[in-house]
Amino acid sequence: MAQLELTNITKSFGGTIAVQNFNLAIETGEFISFLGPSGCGKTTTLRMVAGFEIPTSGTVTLDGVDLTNLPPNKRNMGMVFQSYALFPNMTAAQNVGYGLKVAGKPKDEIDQRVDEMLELIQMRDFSRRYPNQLSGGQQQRLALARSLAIRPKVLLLDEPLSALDAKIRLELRQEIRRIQRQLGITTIYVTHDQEEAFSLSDRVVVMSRGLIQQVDTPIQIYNHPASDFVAEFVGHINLLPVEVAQAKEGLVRLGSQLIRAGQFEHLNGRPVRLAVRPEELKSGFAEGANNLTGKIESVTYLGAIVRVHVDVDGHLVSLEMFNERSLNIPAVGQPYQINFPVEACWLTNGEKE
Amino acid sequence: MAQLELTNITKSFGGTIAVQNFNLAIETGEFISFLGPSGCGKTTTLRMVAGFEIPTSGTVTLDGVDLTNLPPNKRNMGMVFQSYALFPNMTAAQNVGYGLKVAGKPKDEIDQRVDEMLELIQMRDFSRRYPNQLSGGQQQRLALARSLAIRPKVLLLDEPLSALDAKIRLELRQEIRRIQRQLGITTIYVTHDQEEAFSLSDRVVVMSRGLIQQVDTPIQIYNHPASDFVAEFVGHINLLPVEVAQAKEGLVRLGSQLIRAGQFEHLNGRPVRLAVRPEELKSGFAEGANNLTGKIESVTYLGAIVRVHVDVDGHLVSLEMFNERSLNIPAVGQPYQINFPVEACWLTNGEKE
Amino acid sequence: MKTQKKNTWAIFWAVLAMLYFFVPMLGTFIFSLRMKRGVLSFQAYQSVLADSRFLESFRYSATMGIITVLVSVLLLLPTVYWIYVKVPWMRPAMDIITILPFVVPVIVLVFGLIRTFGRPPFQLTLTTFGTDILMTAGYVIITMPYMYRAIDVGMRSMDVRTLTEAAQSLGSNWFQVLTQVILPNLRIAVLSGALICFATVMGELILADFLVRPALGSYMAGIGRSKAYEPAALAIISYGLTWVCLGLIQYFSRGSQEQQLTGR
Amino acid sequence: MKTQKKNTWAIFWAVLAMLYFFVPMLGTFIFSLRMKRGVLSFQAYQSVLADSRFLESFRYSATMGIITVLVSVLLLLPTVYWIYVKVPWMRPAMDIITILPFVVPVIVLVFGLIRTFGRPPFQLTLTTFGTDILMTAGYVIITMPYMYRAIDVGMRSMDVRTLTEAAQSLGSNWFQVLTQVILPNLRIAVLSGALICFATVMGELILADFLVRPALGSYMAGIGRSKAYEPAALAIISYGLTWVCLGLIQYFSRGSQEQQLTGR
Repeated sequence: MAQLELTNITKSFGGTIAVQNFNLAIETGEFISFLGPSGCGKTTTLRMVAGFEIPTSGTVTLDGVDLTNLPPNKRNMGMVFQSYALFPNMTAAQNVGYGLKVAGKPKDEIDQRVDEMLELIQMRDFSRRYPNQLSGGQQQRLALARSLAIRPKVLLLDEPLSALDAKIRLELRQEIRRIQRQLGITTIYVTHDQEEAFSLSDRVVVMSRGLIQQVDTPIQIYNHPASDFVAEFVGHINLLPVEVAQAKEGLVRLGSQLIRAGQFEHLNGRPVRLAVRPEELKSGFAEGANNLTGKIESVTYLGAIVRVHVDVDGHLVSLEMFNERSLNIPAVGQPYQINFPVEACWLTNGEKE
Repeated sequence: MAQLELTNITKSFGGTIAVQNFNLAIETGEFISFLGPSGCGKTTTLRMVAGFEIPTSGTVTLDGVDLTNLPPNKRNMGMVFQSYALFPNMTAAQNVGYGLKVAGKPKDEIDQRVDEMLELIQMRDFSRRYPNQLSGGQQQRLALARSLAIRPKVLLLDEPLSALDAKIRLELRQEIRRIQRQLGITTIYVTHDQEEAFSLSDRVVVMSRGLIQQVDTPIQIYNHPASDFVAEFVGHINLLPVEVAQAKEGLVRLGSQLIRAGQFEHLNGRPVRLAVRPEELKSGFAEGANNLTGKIESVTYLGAIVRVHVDVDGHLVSLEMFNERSLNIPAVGQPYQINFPVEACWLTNGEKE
Repeated sequence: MKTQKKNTWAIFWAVLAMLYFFVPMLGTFIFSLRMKRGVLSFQAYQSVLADSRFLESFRYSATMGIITVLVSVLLLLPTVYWIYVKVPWMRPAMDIITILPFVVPVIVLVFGLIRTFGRPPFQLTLTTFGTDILMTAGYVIITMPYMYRAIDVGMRSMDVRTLTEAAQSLGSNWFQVLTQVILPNLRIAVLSGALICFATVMGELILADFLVRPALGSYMAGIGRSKAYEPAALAIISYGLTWVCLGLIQYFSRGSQEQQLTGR
Repeated sequence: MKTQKKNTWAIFWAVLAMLYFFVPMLGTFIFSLRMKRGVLSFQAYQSVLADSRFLESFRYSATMGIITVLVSVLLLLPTVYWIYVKVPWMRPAMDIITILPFVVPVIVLVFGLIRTFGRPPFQLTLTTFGTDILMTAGYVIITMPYMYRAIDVGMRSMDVRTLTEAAQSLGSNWFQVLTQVILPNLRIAVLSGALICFATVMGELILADFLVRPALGSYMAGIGRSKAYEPAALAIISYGLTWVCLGLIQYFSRGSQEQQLTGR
């Protein structure tokens, strides 16, 4: 049986539905991310787990105990906020020890646990500093230690890295993963950053407009997105308008050029788009793959990646390649041949949203 | 002669030096980005060009005219702010027309120019809306139109996309580039986002602690960084501690394995690090390249990119590869062979900062 | 249980508000109608409104109120703006300075003013006009905290500095920035500050008392000591004016939210 | 030219501040030393301090001031906290409600209070104790805006809601959150509010006058009408106390900035 179960959770605020029919079972020690654009309901769901919001309907159970209506201070869950939310009137050590003090633990035990926690986040030297004497990254590590000091059953993190600089974000991301693995604590992590969610999580829950779009491992979500929303939200993708050429052989036509795209009887007759990730596209001709010819429209150096837009019979196709020394891209306007494996593309039936 | 010249600009605020000895000549129609971490002086420099700050020493000249001490309202430069800074009491059309009204232009001319500008940003239908009735992206496009309405000689943008969502940021980035090319206006763009700077700019100025680190095209900065700071700030990089093996043949040793790294007599005897970008590393053996053997330490799916850490004789080496269907990475702990071209690596002489 | 707690709180405050604002008002209102023995009538109101001293003092105080508001706005608006744009580090100091009139009792201020400006070389108290100048100065000081705070809140709700820079880069000089960009967006703030200032001047008592000018506050206090029903009627009139003022503030604020405030 | 403009402004304000605060004070101070003809002496001060009515009214007003502050804090702190955490959309309404005492003149409030609570069924004005209760109630209303604003500013400077949630998730109940997390971080705000409240009560005049209680304000007004040098001495003493209060606020605020406020 799963440790934490969310069953049929729905939450509405005065008529607006924030979360609808949310079902999820989380195993002990699992790292789960809620990923989605702002307003998708990910934070509301986390707050219902924490007890700061009461679901309109549905239940939250932990180890088989229903805690849907339990106040937050009775749930034994650790929470880390985007804004750190450290107590400004307490030192680092007092902040970490606060939960234990409230629980009425003896002073010796508190001191020992605080030491242990500060050791875990490598901040023993800062125990007497006040929060405003610490950097943003240190404050968030301290907030993490504070939430872990009470030995919570579940750790909840609400966009903990959004307020930090890029380099520190990367460092702290690795630190969170290390500590989570070391303690084996069940964790829910809310973020709008796909890279964060992917690099940290065992499973990712992609949400949009209050609904779960997909729950799966990062690689499955990236390679087999359940919907156009997921395909577009996670990474970049080419969505090219194509016409069905020969339904039986699974052929479609982009402009005048044929593409083999597998079975698509279910889509026949409706507007159809071909989906393929920019990094699956290669330059040159390849036997057995889909081959297209076009003209180079633009070349953009983004750093590690070079993005090339190719005009194929009036449709812009985007390629991504690594910025290697051996790279040799023709000038804008030159003809260019590209190819991609048949198994890397699929068809969807929507118009562009 | 360059259109806009910044000569020996230094600015200090009560003892702290914000910008030091800044020299730059910008050609007509050029798109220049100032790139650097927060506090590097990039915004201060922009504000000196705009006239909101007066340099402590040095001069700013435009078309040969010294305007170092000219107030901002006499400079004829368009400015776009991170917070949009639209006038809340005016409609979209009134905002765009404000600069012309202040200049005392006749009403007909103002109306025509406003129409033209709203057309340019594709917002003619919104001319009667107030700023708070528009989305963030629309507000920023309006701010851009407002700054361009007065036909400024230079367009200045101060982190214009930082307050926006990822998807809109990408859209608006392309729009800025399109408009800038269409009007051929000289532009300075301040950002901390490397991808923004690279994809937009003709040349990028990388700054750190008030000093220019490098001025060059995006591809030169990425492939030939002028310092360790630039190499680390722009993209990711492996900086591996190596020992000099045979100075004459240009050989160094990482753990027990030999690497050919070209000439390095100037570094001999000092601590030395080998720099190589993660995406230059390939799996398998390659004749004529540097080959290393190690063990897989971790595999992280980030989306389009898979990051593999390989343990080479106790040193972690980072590889980046595209998440392709054909990808086949051994499990963690398995032996792994990697290679990279000799010309893709270089030596630096610093300790890690 | 939580909901119950909330209700208890809400009821507690509702009762308190009733006791303090509405019960006294109702009592006063009913009392004010009883001037004619045995029947309810508006005779007390007639009596008040017929008193020429009431009209005179009302006119005097209203004039002083308007002058005070104008002087206050002309002094404070450019100053606060200048502080926001040029010397934002002075804001805490301003917060302290504008608390001063709260902390120095009015009566002390009056002593000081009379003592200083009532003797050579100023001798302002010799003429009525001089005294009125002194009154205005006093009122401006007394009401400064309200006006300052109103303008301060208004300025804080927009990004004064960036708006100024945006307008400057479009060619505006300081005067144009202030009148075309800042002031239109402060309309509500200035208006609500002005109404509070005006109400304060209308009710002020001590300053007029000591400077012997016919202000409404002194008149009300005088009547309060000597008569029974008229003060009640006066209080109700005053209440009524107050609610009209508050209604106006509310009305203009609503208008602003629909049209004007920057969405974030 | 710009620098010159700045200086003009600065000089203008310096002169104004001088005229309003320091010149009157200096004049008053010198005058207060002249009671003995021909020499400067502190005789006026001796005369004031020797007057038993001064000491009595001082003690009375100080007591009322402290009680007012306590009642005010106990009423407003939980209320404002509750509004921030549970019903933040009520904040604009509270802003209006707490302006009320500014807008309703004190004298009107006094009429209402006496009219309502001085008659059956309350009849509070029959006993001294009852009158004092009425006084306190009046003072609490009059000073509410200051205390509310001070607490409001304090709460705004920290993220009350998230701090509360953080403490709750660590096991705190509401009472613990309020006493261990919120109050310690509001120390400065509550203290500065309390000082302003206290100063206001010490200088208040009208309420005590109409309820016939021996408050300091009434005593000062009385002396101001009947004597010459003693009021000056009193004003100087009052000024002195005021500056001590402001000094205390400043001192505690500085302490807080060094140690306590969250850096952003």
